Amino acid sequence: MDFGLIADNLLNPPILFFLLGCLAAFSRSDLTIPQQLSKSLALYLLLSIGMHGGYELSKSGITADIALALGAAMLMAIVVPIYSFWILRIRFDLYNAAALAAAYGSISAVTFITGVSFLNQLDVAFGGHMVAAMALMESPAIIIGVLLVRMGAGKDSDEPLDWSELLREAFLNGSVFLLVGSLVIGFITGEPGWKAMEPLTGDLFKGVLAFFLLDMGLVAARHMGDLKKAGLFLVGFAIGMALLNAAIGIGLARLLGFGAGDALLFTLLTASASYIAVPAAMRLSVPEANPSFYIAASLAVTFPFNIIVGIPLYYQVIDFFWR
Amino acid sequence: MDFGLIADNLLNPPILFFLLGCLAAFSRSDLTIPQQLSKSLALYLLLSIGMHGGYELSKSGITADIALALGAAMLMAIVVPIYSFWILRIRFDLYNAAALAAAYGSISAVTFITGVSFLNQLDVAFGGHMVAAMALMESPAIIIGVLLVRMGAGKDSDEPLDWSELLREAFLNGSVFLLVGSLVIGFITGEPGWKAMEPLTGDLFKGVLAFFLLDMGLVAARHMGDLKKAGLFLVGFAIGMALLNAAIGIGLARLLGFGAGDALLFTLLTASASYIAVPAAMRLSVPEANPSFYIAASLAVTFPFNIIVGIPLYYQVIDFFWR
Amino acid sequence: MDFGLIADNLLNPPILFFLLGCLAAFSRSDLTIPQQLSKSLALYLLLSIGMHGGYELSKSGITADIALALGAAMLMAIVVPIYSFWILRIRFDLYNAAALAAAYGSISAVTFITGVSFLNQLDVAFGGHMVAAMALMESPAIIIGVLLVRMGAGKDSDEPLDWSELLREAFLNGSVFLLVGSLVIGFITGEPGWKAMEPLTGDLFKGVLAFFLLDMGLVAARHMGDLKKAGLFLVGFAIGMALLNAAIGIGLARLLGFGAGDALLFTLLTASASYIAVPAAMRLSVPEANPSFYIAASLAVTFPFNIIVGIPLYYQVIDFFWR
Amino acid sequence: MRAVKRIEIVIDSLQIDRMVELLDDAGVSGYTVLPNARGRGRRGVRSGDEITGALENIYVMTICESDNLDTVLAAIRPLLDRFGGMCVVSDAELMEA
Amino acid sequence: MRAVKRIEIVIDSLQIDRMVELLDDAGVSGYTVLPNARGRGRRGVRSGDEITGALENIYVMTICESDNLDTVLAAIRPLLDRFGGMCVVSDAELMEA
Amino acid sequence: MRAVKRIEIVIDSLQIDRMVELLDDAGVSGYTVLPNARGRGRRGVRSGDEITGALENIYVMTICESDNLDTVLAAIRPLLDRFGGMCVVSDAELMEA
Ligand SMILES: Nc1ncnc2c1ncn2[C@@H]1O[C@H](COP(=O)(O)O)[C@@H](O)[C@H]1O
Ligand SMILES: Nc1ncnc2c1ncn2[C@@H]1O[C@H](COP(=O)(O)O)[C@@H](O)[C@H]1O
Ligand SMILES: Nc1ncnc2c1ncn2[C@@H]1O[C@H](COP(=O)(O)O)[C@@H](O)[C@H]1O
Ligand code: NA
Ligand code: NA
Ligand code: NA
Repeated sequence: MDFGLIADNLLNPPILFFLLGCLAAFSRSDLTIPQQLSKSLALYLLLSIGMHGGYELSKSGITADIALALGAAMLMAIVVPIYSFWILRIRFDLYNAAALAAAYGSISAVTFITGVSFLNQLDVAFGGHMVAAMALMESPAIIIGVLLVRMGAGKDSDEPLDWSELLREAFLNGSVFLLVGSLVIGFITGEPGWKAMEPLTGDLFKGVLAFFLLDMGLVAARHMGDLKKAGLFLVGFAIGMALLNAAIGIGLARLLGFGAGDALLFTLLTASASYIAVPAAMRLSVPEANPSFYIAASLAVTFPFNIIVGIPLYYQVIDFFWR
Repeated sequence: MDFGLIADNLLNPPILFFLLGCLAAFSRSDLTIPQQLSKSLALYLLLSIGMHGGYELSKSGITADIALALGAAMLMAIVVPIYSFWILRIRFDLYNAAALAAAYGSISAVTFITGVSFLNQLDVAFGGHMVAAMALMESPAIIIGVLLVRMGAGKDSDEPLDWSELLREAFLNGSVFLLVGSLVIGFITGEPGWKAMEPLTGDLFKGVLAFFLLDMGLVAARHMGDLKKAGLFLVGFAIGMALLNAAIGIGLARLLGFGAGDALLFTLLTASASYIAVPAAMRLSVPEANPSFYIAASLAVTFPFNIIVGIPLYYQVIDFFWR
Repeated sequence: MDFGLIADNLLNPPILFFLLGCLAAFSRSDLTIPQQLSKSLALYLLLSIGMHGGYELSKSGITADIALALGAAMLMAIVVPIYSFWILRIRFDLYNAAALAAAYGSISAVTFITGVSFLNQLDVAFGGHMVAAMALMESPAIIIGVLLVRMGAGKDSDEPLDWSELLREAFLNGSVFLLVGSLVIGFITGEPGWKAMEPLTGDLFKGVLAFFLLDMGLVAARHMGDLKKAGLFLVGFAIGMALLNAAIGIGLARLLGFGAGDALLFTLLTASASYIAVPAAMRLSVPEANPSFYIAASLAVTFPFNIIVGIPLYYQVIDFFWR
Repeated sequence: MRAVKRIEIVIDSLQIDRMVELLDDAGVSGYTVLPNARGRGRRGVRSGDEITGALENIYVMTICESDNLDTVLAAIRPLLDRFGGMCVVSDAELMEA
Repeated sequence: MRAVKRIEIVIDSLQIDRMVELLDDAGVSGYTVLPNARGRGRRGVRSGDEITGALENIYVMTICESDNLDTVLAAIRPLLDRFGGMCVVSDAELMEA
Repeated sequence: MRAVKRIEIVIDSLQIDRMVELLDDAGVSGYTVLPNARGRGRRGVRSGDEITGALENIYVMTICESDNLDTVLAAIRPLLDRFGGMCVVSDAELMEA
C-alpha cells in the first residue's frame, strides 16, 4: 500500500488545523472557539455545499444515472442502521444499540465536505447530485432507530409514538432543511446565482473548513475522555463500522458504475456517522440511551479516522479498482 | 403590467433565502441562526453599505442635486409619520398609533440594501448620497413619534420629557452611528480605502445579504403569528402604507428629477418601515405601546412585501415614467 | 519632524474605525459589537497572521539572521518586565507593579498586525520570522511577573508556586497556541497551503482588521474612565514606557542590522503591552493586583498611542537612521 | 408583597418548548428562561460549549401561587422523570404592581 | 453567615442601565446581572432570539441588608410599574469574607 | 419533597474549573453553571462584554444536603477569599425523582 496519499492528506491545512485543535485540548490549552461561531461556520458550510451542489446539478441536469445514485443512497440509509443494530446488540442494551445504529446509518456533512476538498485538490470531478444523496441519507436512520426501540421494547412501552413529531425531527431538522433548501436555490438560480454568491460560498470555502476543523478537533478531543468509560468495544465498533460500511459503499459504487469522485463521496456517506442531527433526535426520542456513547463514537473516533486515514485510504482502493 | 421583473426578482438567491427562512419557521423546522451571528451580519451590512456610499460620494463630490435629494429625504422623514399617525388614529390608541407612525416614518436598511443589490443586477446606476439620505431618514420619526404622544397625552403626562436621552436615542443609536461613521470613513479614504476594504465589504456583500435574509425570513415568519391578534386593519395598513408612501416617493423623485436608480432607492426609503431602531426607541420612550404591533407590521408585512413585490413593482413604475 | 506620515496613517480605514469606536463610546451611542464576534475576529487575525508568517518563513527558510532576531526578541521579553517593575515600584505596590510590568513585557498582537498593514501600504518588506518573534515574546513576562511577586512577598507567601499551572497559563494560553500552531501549519503547507487559505486569511485581512479595531475603539474608550481613578502617573507610564521601549527596540534593531520592516515590527513588539493574555494570567496568579490598572494602561493608553502615533513615528525614526 | 412559591427547573435544552407548554397549561402567570446552562447531575457532566449542542441544559424559573404549587409540580414531573433534570422549590414574596 | 434579603428582578433588557443606577443609589453593596433572559408575563411572551432584540429581558439579582430592603424596593418600583417586569424577594444567608 | 440547601456563588469566570472541582470533592450531587454574568461588588464593577474578557463573572448554583452544607462552604471559602466573589445560601425543597 502506498502511504503517500495519506501523508499528503495529512499535510493539508484543514487536517492540520483539526490536529491542532486536538492538541490544544490534550495539552489543556485554554483555546476556545466561541459557540456561536461554531454554529455559524457549520451553517455556512451547509449553505455553501448546498448551493454548490445545486449549481452543479443545474448544469448536469437530472439523469437516470443520478436517480440510480440517489436510490442507492436511500437503500444504504435504510440498510446500514439495521445491520449495525444487530452487531451492537452483542454488547449494548436496546436503547444504546438503537441510538448508535441511527448515528452510523446517518451521515457526517463535514466528513463529506472534507472529502470534497480532497477531490478538488486532486482535481477529480464529482456530481452535484452527491449533495442531494447526502441530504437523503441524513434522516431515514432516525426513523429506523426509533422503530427498532419500539419493536424491541414491545408491550412495555405504553406511550403512543408521536409520528408527526418524529417525522419533523427527522426531515425538518435544521441541517437537512438548510442543505436541501440551499440545494434547491442553487439549482433554481444556476450560473448567475452561483456567480453572485461565489465570493462567499466558493472562494472562502476551504479557509472556513480549516477554521471549523480547528473547532472540531477541540471538541472531538474533549470527547475522547468518554471513550475510557465506554470501553474498547465501542472504539473497535467505531472504526470497524467505518471500514465495513466503506467497503460496502465502494462495492455498491463499483456495481452501479459510479465515477471515482462520486464513489469516494458515496463511500464517505456510508462510512461516516452523525454527531449532530441524530444525537438531537435521540435525546428527544430515546432519552434512555447515553449520549456520551453515541457522540464519543461518532465524533471522537469515526470522524477523525475518516478524515485523516479514511479519505485517502478509500480513495486509494477506489483508484485501484477503477483503473 | 409585466410580471417578468417580479418573477426575476423572486429568483434571486437573497429573496429565495428569505423565503426559505419563512418556510423553515412555518414548517416548524428547528433551523436557527445564532443571535450574535444575526447582529454581526447586520453590522457588516451597515458598515459595507456605508463605506460604499462614502466611496461613491468621494468620486461624485457633493453637488446641488445631492443637497436637494437630502432635503427631500429629510422632508419625507418628517411628513410621513405625521400623516401616518392621522390614519392610524382611526383604529389605534394614541400610543400604538404614534409608535407605528414612527416605524413607518423611519426606514429599513435591509430593504434599501436589497434594492441596491437589485439595481446592481440590472446594472442601473445610483448615487452614494442615497446612503446619506438613508442615514438622515432613520431618526426624525423617532422624535416626531414621541412628540405626538406628548401632545396627545396633554396635561396627563406629568413626567418632563428627557430631551437629551431622546436625542441620543434617536441620533446616536447603533445603526445610525455605524452607517454615518462608515459613510464618512468611506468618503475620507476614497479609492485607496475602498480598495483595501473591498474584498470584505464589496465582494462578499451579496452572499452575506442572502445569508442575512435567511435569518430575516425566520424571524419575520415567527412574527406573522402576532398579526392574527392585531387584526386585518394592521395588515391592510402595512401594505397600503407601503404603496401610498412609494407613490409619493416616486412622485417626488420625478418632480425633483432624480435618476431611475436614485428614484428607486428613495422610494424604498419612504415605503419601508423600521423594525430595529424605532422599536428600541419606542420601548424606552413609549412603553405603553405594544411592541408586537409595530414589529409585526413592519417586519412581518411591510418588509416581505417590499423586498418581494415592492422593489420590482416600484421599479417598473419608475421605468415607465422615466422613459 | 514630518507629520505627513502620522496624518497618512490616520486616514487609513482601520485607524478611522478605531476612532469611530472611541467616538461611539464617548458619545454614549448604544453601538455594540457582539462579544462572540470580537472573539471570532481576534481568532481570525491570529490564525491569519500566523499562517502568513509561516508561509513567508517557508519561502525564506530559517537563517542565522533569523535566529539572531529571535534571540533579541527573547532577550527583550525578559529584560523589559524587569526594568519596568523597577520603575513602577516608585508608585505602585508589589502586586500592581508586577502585573503592569508583565503586561508591558509582553506584546499586543493587534498593534503588530496594524503595523503589518501599515508596512503593506508603504510596500516595505518584512520577514515571516517576526511572527515567530511575536509568539516568543508573549509568554516570558508572565513568568517573570509571578516570580517578581514571589521574591517581593518573601516569606509571607505560604502557598507553594504551582509551576505546572503557571507554565501552562503562560505558554499554552489560547492566543500563543493558535499563533504558534498557525505559524507551523503555514510553514509546513507552504505555497499550496497559503493559496488554499488566501481568500480567507489574506484577502479579507485588512477589512477584518478595520472591523475589529472598531470594537477595540469601543472597549478602549470605555476603559479610559478607569484612568481617572488610576491617576496621571499611570498615563505617563503608559506613554513613556512605549517611547522608552520603542527607543531601545530601535537601537537594538539597528545594532543587529535588521531591515527597516523588521525593525518597525520589532519596535512595536517591545513598545506594546498585552491586554488579553497577561491580564488573564494575572487574574489567576496575582489576584491581589487591580485589573483595571493594567487593562486601562495597556488598552486605553498604550494601544491607541501606538497605533495612531507610534507606528508612523517609530517608522520615521527608523527611516531616518536606516538611510 | 404577596407570599408565593419560586420553582426552579434545570432541564435538557431541547425540552424547553414542552416544559413551557406544561407550565402554561398548569396556569402559571409567567416564567423566565435563561439559556446556555451547563452542569452535572445524576446523568453526569453536561457541558454546552459544543459543536453538537448535545449536552446543553436550560434554566427555567417560575413564580406561582402557593395554592397552585402542587398542580404545577404534578404537571412537570413526568417530563423530568423521562428526560432527567432538576426541580427545587423555595419561598418568596412577590412585589405587586 | 449573615441573614440578608435576596431580590430578583426580570426586566426589559433596555432598562438595565437605569435599574443598576437605581440599585446603586439605593445603596446595595452589589448586584449580578445575567443576560439573554426570555419569558412570559402579563405583557405576553418575550423571546430574545430575534433580529430586533426588541423583546429581550435581563435578570438582575442583588443581595441587600434586611434593613435596606424597603428602600431598595421603593427605589425600583417606579421603573417596574412603567416598563413592566417582575420582582421577588426571598431570605438568604450571606457567607462573609 | 426533601428540604435541602441552595448555594449560589458568583465568581471570576476563570475560577470555574477550580470551583467545580471543590464542589465535586465536597460531595455535592450536582451543580448548574450560568455563563456571562456581570456585576458589581467590593472589587468594583465587573462587566463581561469586553475584548479582554478580563472582568467576566460566572454564576454557579448547587443544591446540597443540609448536613453537607458546612463541608461545602468550608471547601469553597478559600477560593472566594483569595479571588473575590459572593456566596449566599437559602432554603429549598427538592422534588425527588
Ligand atoms: N410569574 C412569573 N415567573 C417568572 N418570571 C416572570 C413571571 N412573570 C413575569 N416574569 C418575567 O418578567 C418578564 C416581564 O413580565 P411582564 O412585564 O409581566 O410581562 C417576563 O417576560 C418574564 O421573563
Ligand atoms: N450584594 C451583591 N449582590 C449580588 N451580587 C453580588 C453582590 N456582591 C457581589 N456580587 C457579585 O459577585 C461579584 C464579585 O464580587 P466582589 O468580589 O465583591 O467584587 C460581583 O461582580 C457581583 O457579580
Ligand atoms: N444538586 C444539583 N444542584 C444544582 N444543579 C443540579 C443538581 N443536580 C442536577 N442539577 C442540574 O440538572 C441537570 C440535569 O441533572 P441530571 O438529570 O440529574 O443529570 C444537571 O446537568 C445540572 O445542571
Ligand atoms: Na453512514
Ligand atoms: Na419609511
Ligand atoms: Na512589550
